Amino acid sequence: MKVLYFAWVRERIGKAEEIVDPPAAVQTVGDLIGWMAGRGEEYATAFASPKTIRAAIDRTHVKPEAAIAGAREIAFFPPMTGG
Amino acid sequence: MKVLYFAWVRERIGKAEEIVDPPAAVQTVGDLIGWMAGRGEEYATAFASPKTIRAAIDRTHVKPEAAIAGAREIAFFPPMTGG
Amino acid sequence: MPVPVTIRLQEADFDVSAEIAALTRGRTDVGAVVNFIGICRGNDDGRTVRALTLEHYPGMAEAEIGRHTAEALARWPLTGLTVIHRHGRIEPGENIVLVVTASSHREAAFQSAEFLMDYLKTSAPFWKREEGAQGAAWVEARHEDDKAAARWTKL
Amino acid sequence: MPVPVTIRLQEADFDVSAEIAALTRGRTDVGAVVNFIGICRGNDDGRTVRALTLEHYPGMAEAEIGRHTAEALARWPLTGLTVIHRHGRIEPGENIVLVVTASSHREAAFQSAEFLMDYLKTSAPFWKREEGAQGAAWVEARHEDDKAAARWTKL
Repeated sequence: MKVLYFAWVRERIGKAEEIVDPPAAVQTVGDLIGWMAGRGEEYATAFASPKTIRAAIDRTHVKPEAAIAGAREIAFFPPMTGG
Repeated sequence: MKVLYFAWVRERIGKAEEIVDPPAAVQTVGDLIGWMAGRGEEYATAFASPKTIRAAIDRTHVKPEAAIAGAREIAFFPPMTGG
Repeated sequence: MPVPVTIRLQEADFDVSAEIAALTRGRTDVGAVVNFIGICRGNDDGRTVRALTLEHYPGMAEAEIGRHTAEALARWPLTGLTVIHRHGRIEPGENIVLVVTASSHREAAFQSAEFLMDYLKTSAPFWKREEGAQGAAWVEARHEDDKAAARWTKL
Repeated sequence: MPVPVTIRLQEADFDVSAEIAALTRGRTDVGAVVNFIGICRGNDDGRTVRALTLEHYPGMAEAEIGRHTAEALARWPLTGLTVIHRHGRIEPGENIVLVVTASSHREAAFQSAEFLMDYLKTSAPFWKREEGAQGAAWVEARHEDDKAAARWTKL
């Protein structure tokens, strides 16, 4: 599964994208955030405050309870500040 | 007192402005409309429906109950359709 | 710093880019510019329109628009404001009116532009005469325009 | 007739007059055009801004803006719609975003432009990094923007 990071999530993790392979118990976006936070210090920092993390599955905004089954591309980023 | 007419009020009366000298009993804009309507057939037609006539005294919108004492310029016109 | 306010009544067309530039050039405090452009349509409620002729009350039109721009400046934190209203004969596709509002924030720019347009429609002394297939007739005021203007009245 | 919708994400600046002309040229059914231009300010809540760098999520940004333009077309009787959002480094006084809405009537043009701006602020995947006197920092989302977007939610 391809994971993308933007803005300060990207800066804290130190990369813009990677392929991850979470275990079967990781079923929702919220589960995935928790699992990602355990992957090392930079991930712990990036995902320290799950409330400030937004997620998209296949380029559509999703909530933490969304299932990740079948997702090709999951993105994590802070609240948006465009416009 | 100078009186100005615009749009279909002007067309029905057949002139854009004139000087009028109403009697002392004509004290409000509403009184003036009634008095003007009696000045001839073209005025009767122009002022036949007082509810559709708007008025301004010295270039400020006024209501029919406004006093005309001291007015230099009174204008009569239909509801506005600019913009 | 005084806020630049421009009010022009003219027969000539206007240049939207030039008016935007006049409110933004050389400044770094403007975060939002809203423009409204009113254009003559070739069809009004099913009636063909060949042209509009806009009559206005010179002197009062400027004064009335000036009262509304002053109220807009009092109600919203604007950095600049421009109103241009054409008069004379205008054909379908041609511009009629331009309102430009500039502010640090978008809410003020949007709201003041809507406020000014609602008042231009109902209070500025302009009258449209429509040349159609059946001859010419004065355009009647729309009740919806009165309702739109009434929403800005302070309680 | 399909309604022309243009969505562009680009580093280059945009030409407001050209975008207005694209929605009005050769047509006589457009009565109202509203433009919103968002501009980089040199000061944000008292902090000096030397430049903004806008990061975006390519692919999703177009898709998300496309979902909102489709919703605007479904909710208001528009004759055309353009959204241009710049990315990359932008200095104070430079344009960031343009929304142009065209309709027969002004209410639809104003409301759809506000709707699109409120959603661009809260849902389009763009992030601003601000270069200031003390270094660079990511801009925080404004709670007011969430409230502004929430007012369009259908009951």
